[in-house]
Amino acid sequence: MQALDYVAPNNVDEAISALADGGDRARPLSGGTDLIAQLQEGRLGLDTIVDLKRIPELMAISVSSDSLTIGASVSCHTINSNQSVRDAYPALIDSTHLIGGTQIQGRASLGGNLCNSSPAADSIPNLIAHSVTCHIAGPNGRRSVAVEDFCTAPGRNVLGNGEFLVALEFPTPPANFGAAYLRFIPRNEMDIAVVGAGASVVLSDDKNTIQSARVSLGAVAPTPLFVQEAGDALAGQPVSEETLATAAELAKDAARPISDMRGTIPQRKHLSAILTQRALRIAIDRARGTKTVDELGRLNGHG
Amino acid sequence: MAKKIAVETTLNGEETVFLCEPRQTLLEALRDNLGLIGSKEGCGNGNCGACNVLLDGVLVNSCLVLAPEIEGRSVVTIEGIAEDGQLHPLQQKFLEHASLQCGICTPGFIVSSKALLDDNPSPSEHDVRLWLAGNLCRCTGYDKIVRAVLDVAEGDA
Amino acid sequence: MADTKQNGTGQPAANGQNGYKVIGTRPVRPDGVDKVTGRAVYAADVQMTGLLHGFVLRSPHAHARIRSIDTSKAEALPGVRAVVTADDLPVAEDKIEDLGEGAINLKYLSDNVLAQEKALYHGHAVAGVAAVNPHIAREAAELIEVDYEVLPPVMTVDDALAEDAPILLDTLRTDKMGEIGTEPTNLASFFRHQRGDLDAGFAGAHLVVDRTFRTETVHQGYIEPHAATALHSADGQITIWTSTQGSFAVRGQVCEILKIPVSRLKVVPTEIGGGFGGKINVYVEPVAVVLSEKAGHEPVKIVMSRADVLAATGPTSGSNIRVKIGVDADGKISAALAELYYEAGAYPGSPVGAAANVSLAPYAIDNLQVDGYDIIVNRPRSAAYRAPGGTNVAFAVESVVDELAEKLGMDPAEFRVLNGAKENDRRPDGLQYARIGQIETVEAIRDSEHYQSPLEGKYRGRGIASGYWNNWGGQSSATAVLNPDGSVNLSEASTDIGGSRASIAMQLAEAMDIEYEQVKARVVDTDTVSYNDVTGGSRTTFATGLAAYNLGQQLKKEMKRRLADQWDVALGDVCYEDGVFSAGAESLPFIEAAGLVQRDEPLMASSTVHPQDFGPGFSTQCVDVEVDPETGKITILRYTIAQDVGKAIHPSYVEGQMQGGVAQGIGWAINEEYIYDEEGHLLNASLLDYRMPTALDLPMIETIMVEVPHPAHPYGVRGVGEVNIVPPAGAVANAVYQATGIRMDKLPISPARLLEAMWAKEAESAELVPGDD
Amino acid sequence: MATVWIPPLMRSLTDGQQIVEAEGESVRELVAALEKRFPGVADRIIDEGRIRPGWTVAVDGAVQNRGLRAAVGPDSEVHFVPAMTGGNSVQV
Repeated sequence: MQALDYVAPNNVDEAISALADGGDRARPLSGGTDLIAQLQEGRLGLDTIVDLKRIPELMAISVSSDSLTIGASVSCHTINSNQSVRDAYPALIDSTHLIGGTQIQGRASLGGNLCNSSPAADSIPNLIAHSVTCHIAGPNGRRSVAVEDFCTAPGRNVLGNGEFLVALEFPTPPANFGAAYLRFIPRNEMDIAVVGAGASVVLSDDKNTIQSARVSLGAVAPTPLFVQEAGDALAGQPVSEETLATAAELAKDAARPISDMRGTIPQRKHLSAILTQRALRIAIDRARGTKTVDELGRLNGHG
Repeated sequence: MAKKIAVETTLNGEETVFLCEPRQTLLEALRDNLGLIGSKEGCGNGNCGACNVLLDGVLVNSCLVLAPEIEGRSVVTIEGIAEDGQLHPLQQKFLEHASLQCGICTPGFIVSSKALLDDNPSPSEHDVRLWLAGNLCRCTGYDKIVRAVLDVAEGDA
Repeated sequence: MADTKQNGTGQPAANGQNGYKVIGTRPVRPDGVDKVTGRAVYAADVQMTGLLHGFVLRSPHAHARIRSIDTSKAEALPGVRAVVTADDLPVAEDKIEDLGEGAINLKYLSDNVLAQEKALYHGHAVAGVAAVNPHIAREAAELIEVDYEVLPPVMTVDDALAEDAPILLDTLRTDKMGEIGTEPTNLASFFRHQRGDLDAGFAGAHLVVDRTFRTETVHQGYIEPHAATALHSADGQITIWTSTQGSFAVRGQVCEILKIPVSRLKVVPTEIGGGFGGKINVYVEPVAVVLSEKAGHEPVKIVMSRADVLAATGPTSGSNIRVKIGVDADGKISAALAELYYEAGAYPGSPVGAAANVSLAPYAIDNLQVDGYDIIVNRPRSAAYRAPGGTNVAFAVESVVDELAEKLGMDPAEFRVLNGAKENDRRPDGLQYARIGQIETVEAIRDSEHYQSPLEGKYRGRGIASGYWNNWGGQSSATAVLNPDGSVNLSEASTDIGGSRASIAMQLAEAMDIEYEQVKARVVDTDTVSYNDVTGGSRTTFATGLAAYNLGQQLKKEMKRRLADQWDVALGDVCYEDGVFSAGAESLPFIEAAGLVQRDEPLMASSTVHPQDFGPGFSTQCVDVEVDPETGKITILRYTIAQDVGKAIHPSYVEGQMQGGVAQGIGWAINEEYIYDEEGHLLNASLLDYRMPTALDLPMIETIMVEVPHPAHPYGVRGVGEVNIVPPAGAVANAVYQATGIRMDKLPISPARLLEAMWAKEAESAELVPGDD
Repeated sequence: MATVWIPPLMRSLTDGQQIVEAEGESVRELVAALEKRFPGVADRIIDEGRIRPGWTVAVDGAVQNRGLRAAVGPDSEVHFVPAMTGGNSVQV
């Protein structure tokens, strides 16, 4: 690994100035599960690592009546251990339980997963399904971005020079809301998604009609893909396998994957439909309050 | 050569100060700077679990932690699992069940299993397999490892 | 009569069986506590004063001529102490030597350690650096300028044998069992086993199945990367501390590469974190030695990264295999043909010879032909991997056997019983079997609760497969020192990868009728005992165990002689029974006798063995799978292995070998493979994308130890380490067929491949049934 | 007379015979006897005074460590086959 300076600011302002001092050879560090691995491989030309985990705002989970805010550096383990998050956002736990193994979850954060901006990131389709807002700080002050607009290319995102992610805000789910994230991997753990699918629905009070829906895919485009047309097609439709199949086909059409060592174009197109449909089923079951643990387990290979 | 910095930490229950370069991982610092060779490097990028340690009680890959990050924190390694000169029940059961063949992955498995039982004292077989999925073993097929962990869990219950 | 027993709870048993006191029990291994507390010293754990850290620069190209190497910038970097290239190694002869682990061309051996004229695979070592810390060593390596002329890569059997194929090794000529070809080629050797009348056998067959198969390159996947520390002392003495399956194999190779006498080199084996055949060849050891010398006789440690381990060590061959088998109307095999094309990697030496013997070994066949081709390609030089070559060919043969049984309407187990090889039948190379247990392993599976229980559910299937491994004897040396307190220090040189110190000590304890705890077994260096072959070939518990048995006999005999002298009785009057020596009125427990017999003179024994009558191993396995029809993913629901283990010395470690081999075989079957791009770059050199099974990918693996004692070992030991990996891929493929109706002819049966095969089958049936769209 | 199984690739030297009988109390004597009847055989089996590297001789089902010096009985069956060891087999 190349020689580095390490700084651990105690608040957002200190972090802003540390990053400003380091310029484009400084990089923020959260869980480090991507960053340190890349440093080990010698892939990054960096001089300074700015560890954000001493900043209380980035390490906090706070719940208000409108939203849940998770600091960008909060580890998956911390999220998984938070009972109120588990209860209110079961779909979020789908992702935080899937990122790496247990020991990766001890460090990896949603903010890091997002800022690494891999097209295959396991949290991002889920964040899109949850309509998350990204709160960013930087030398020019603070700003917010919808999560579906955050990533711009593989490994690239909207963060400008000296900017970093502070927190992710999840709007409080409306009544009859359900969401789910599924991915397909060859093993049952410790893999990069061949395809990932996040879905959320809001059902009518009788829980037989889909009022609105959001569908998002991972690993089928240069960035995690918000498939708005799939959600739009579901809005106002009755809950039925046919409806879901239509959305699944739209997701498949939207997918524009490449063939690489982890998957082929036909396989990824096909899985886009399969996983969308399966994720929607679970989201609907959750919205209806039906148990889905068994199916979830099987689909995620935890069965 | 890069400048070294001093890090104060609690290592296996002892207040410890050591010097490291900021680019050193916790794994490298443990092994080369502190002489604790029990944490092993199998992959260097978080995919095998042989270097697992507890950081403030949470299971992490020490190859994916920079040494300066542990300033003011507590680290428990395989060397800190046995207490008062007695093998931890997991260590004892790994021996009795022949849960190790070459033994290189064993420290990581024992640290991970301890974290599991701290979190969930009575896991199912599935719970054990899921929790340990980040620890690779190439010798045993995991059968005897899972049995040892379940045996300890049952013993605690 | 076979003694069959099921795996119990894994609880330590109180007593052995069949009249044994120690054999058959499950004691804790001598190195156990160090390994569960983190104290055990593996290769990368070696520390010493003044230690320098090495790094090896590797070729970014699969096939390239090295025009020049400029190391000046690296040498100028502060903290760098030495830089070496192939020019720092003595010129190696283009000559074949038998180094005890197989015949080897010395030039190839040397060139693989540091590339001379050509880099022959992505990851081929081209230079080494020693510096004051590993970070600087790596930075320096990046400053080395290598001028490559990039050549087209040759990646597969088909590439290599194509008419206008680029030639990897200019001097290579095909060796057809001593008949040497005249033209440059990538076909290193060809051989054939043949007996009976193949044409007649096929002509008279009621049914013939003829299929071709492809398997991809896989790695042994030991969790400990290769590492070595070398000290080239100012007095010329050299010591290497390394993780190896054979310290003497390292000594032999390093001495040949560096052209030094064995008296100058001591190899100290550290604890070893897995090998599976991959830690026999040397890689970084000679580089560390020359770096140490050049750095002013300071010790140099080189630890390979995981990426380097995958890119430059180990793998076993990918292969193209054709299998054709004919049967008569009763289901008896009338003729069989196997053609095996194995990719050796960059230098000759694939395991195709062993594969040929595995191929049809479980079956009694009169008319048979097996052809073997050893082919070089721009991949890492292949190394042994647990029953080398066996898994590839058993996948092919067992798939064809399953298809034959199905077409005959026979139960696949009954087919294997009907055709099973037994004593006096011949293996593929023509040698006659002594007492073997193939049919017993099939019967154990057939009669198992697993095989007898129904498997219900859509997309679920059950498959079985058999496998053979030759095993090995090899040479072993050991010494035993009797301590006055009745304990025995056993020194042996078989590095302990899976509890062999325990299983060898147990045989000494049994032979001497003392407690296991009285034997202190340790693995020693090459200066301490005589030559000892590798821990490999499933030989250690058999052959080194035999040496330990001999030590016990010698010590007992000498103790009797000295007691006769002490007691002034005839030697023939001294008895030893139940741990007590006696003669007439005299009687002395072993522990006290140990002191008495050494009053005048200490007592130790040494034993060297080279058994040539080693018993082969067979295994039959049964697996249930479920296939996700929408994703092609295979879930292993249940797995049972029956293996002829001869006699299980330490049953827990025998079960462990069986379970471990199955786990590796399952990985090979469903996910593991080397993935290259068009230019021959290895894309998946990490444990993220080289997908070995995790705990969540496997069920418990049920073991049935079939004990057909090997007649030529005092305790009936057969090697148990390898045959278990032979059947899994075939068994899984056969189960996938039951689940999906698809016979997969490629390994691994990855989700993407199986999904595509299911689509193809759907498309086919859509064509066959018009309108059914 | 011992029975010798001729490797298929050498049968051009033995007029296509798979199995021949030959006299000799050791493998070396046996090869010498074969060489008299089938010139060229010895060259294929022996290299620098020993069994060709990568190959081995088996007598009565057992691979012989002593190679050319191995004893052969009057009813022995002798095979020349690729060697298999703990490592890979044919490393020529």
